[in-house]
Amino acid sequence: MTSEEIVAKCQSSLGGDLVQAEVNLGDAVIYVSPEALPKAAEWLKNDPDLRFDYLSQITGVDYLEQDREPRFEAVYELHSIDHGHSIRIRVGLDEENPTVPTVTTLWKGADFPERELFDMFGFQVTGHPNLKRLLMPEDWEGHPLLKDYPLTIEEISFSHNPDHKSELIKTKSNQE
Amino acid sequence: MAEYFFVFIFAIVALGVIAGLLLLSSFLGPKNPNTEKDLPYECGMLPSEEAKGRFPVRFATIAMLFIIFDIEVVFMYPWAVALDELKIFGLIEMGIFIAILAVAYIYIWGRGGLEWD
Amino acid sequence: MSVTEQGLLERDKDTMTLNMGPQHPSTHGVFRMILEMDGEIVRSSEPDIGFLHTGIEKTAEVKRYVHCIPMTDRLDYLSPPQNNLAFCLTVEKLLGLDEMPARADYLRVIMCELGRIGSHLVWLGTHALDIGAMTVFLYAWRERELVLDLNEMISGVRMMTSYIRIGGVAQDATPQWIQGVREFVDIFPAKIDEYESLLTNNPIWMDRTRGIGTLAREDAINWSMSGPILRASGVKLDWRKQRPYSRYDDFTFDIPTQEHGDIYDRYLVRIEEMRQSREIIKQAINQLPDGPYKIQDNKVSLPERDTLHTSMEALIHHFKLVSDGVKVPPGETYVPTEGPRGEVGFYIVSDGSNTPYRMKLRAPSFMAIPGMCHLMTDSFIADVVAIIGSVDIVMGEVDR
Amino acid sequence: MGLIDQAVESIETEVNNLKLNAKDAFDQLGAEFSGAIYDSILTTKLGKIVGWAQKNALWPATFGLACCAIEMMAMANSRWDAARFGAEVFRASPRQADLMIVSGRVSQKMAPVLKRIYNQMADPKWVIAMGACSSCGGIFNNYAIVQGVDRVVPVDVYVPGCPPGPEALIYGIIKLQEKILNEAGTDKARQRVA
Repeated sequence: MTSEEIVAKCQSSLGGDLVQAEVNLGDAVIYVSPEALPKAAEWLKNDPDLRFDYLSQITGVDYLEQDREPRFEAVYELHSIDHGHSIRIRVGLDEENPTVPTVTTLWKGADFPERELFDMFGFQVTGHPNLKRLLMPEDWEGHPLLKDYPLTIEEISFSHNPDHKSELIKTKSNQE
Repeated sequence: MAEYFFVFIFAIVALGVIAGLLLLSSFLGPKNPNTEKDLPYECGMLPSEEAKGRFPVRFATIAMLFIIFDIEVVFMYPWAVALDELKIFGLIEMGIFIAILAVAYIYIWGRGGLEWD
Repeated sequence: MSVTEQGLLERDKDTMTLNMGPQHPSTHGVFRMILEMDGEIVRSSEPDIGFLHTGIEKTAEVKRYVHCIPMTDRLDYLSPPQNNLAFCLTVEKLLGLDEMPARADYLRVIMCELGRIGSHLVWLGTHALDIGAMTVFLYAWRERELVLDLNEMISGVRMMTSYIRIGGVAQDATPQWIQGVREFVDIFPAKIDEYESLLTNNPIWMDRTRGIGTLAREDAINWSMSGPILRASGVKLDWRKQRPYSRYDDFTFDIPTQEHGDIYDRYLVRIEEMRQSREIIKQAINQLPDGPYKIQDNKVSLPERDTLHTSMEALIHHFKLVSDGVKVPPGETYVPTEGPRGEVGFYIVSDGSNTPYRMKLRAPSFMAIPGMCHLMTDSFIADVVAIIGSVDIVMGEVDR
Repeated sequence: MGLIDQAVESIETEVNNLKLNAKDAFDQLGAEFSGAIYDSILTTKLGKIVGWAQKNALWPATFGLACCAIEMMAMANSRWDAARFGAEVFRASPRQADLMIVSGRVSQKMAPVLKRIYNQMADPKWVIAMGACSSCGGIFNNYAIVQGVDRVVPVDVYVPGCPPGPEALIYGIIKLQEKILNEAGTDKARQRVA
């Protein structure tokens, strides 16, 4: 089925929970609220002529600098092996406590990406079998991929141009 | 008695070399133990439990089977060296020896001693 | 609590916790697994990753688009051209350029297929070495050196070529390189037959790989496996055929699949894939069209060096591109491509400036690890090593 | 009043220097008598022989982290052949290795593991920081990467490159061999083993 047909079918049968649906650069994209995600995902997987049985990836995005209303967003990319078409679900999460229900019951491959959402963005994934840090050490504070988390660049300590060197020596001396 | 003299010398020299190597290296070598170096090596992580633990019995049976067939091979060495004097008698003798052990081997195989679980 | 107290507490549990840790010869990188062992059988294995986390996705948010390309080289460091292509295709889709000059597409296909062969040779060498076949390790690296020489001849670097840029490729192909590729294409099938003669009908190899780590078709789909692992379980999904990109539909090649999905089938699929990649390179190098090797729109790709001395706007374009970089219209998209390990794709969100707002790599090895650990339950410890080798994980793209 | 403060201050610095010198002298003394027999017997000539033997059998510990590990494997293979320099046997366990080639980027989670592996290696041991990432953080200057492995372990030879070619790594090993031979028999070798 082409992207337009997928979007039309989703609007017709998921109308209530769908916040918005569009075809963006040729891909079918639907926006769903977090509460409606399990139902929508269940329907997308089991509907006979959609059959999205392959979870391609889950991504987290922090829209702090673009000051969109729901600051966070979890993006699910699904693909159907038999029909060969794909869909992207974008779930907007608000800023206070971003929580999203788990989809590991539908696709067992969602275990690691959801743990990475928790580790890198701090999203609470309700119902996840063992939700703890994946990439960062256990005792790490903060979630690195948030926009307000500093990149912690380290100042270079050697420099060949003279004026920069004097300033470096000044900062180094008052550091000790 | 004279011919055993050289075997005796050979044993002394062998033991001497082994003892020498062990003693010299432990005596001359630098030693500076520190707590981290004495920890058992677990691919770079802190060991999670004592090394002893309880081992399943399968390991013991496999070890016994190995020893039986290893000894069998050890007996073949002197036989193989002296085969030209022993001629046909040696061949029959070793044939019987192997046959006996083959019966044991087939029994063990049948009873599933070689499978792991 | 100290080690001894822990030991005493856990005395009554009959399993032994073995730590197959980050520094281990056969975990193919810094990958750690905590195995609950009952004698020789692994009851459960819990993976622990992140020992090579480089924060590339965070660093990419402050780099310009063209600066992200060397970053993508170091994600899946066994086939860097494939990552460059995935990144550039996504950016070009955002820019709205869907037609590359034919020569650029053909050069991209040749570099990606050479990268695939190089990556499969590393897999073959280390996988066979883990199971005990030492000679295959030396044979496979002998051919990999030929691939690295071709990389060095065209891009100046052995591994991290950064050869594929936004809007085309970095430099044009020289006649010596084309001759080198032709020679490689002629001698390679005989080499694959050499590997096959060493392994395919080798009884030890068959005992160690047949019927071990089998993954059924539904499990492979449910655990989000991709690439050779999926095709070995009977799913015919290859993004070069599913959604042809970079003129892959000009070439005739077929997708090897197997039925049982055990380690032996993954080995057969990858060996056949090397033959198909060599087939693609042969067709691509023979029909290599001449013409521009990158798009002529100077808003995206640098103008020719010699035009800088004559035309003024070429100089202006060159200066703007070098100092400011290409500006990508706002939007978000994802383009799946077929890497040696599976579906590789970048999900890029752009806010109209010249730096990506968010860049995420869809890494096939990252998605395969939970499935791999599921495969290991109730298998021997020796098979754990074979299963890791057959899934062919690369820690650079797992930990990003 | 200023004079008295100056005097007090100068006396303080004086005492401070004395303490520092005493500490250095004491350290020197400690190094002098460490490993007892090992030092008194080894004259410079015999030290040279020990150095010659050590340098021609540098067994690297497989510490492959990232992309440089692939080039390290290429170095051990038939075309670049590190066996010509005695560095071909890659020991998996640090107990049997005396050279650690840190090949790849060291992340914050990996640093304690690297330190533990280094401590578990038997003396005398050397470290080669292979590639830009292990020498100085390379192109990754962010929260996740240790900016240079010399913050975790003392490094003997830095090999530049990203990844350095196998011939660059072999040149690094040759440089390390020269360093071992120059240090052999001197008190530096003694301190390395102390």
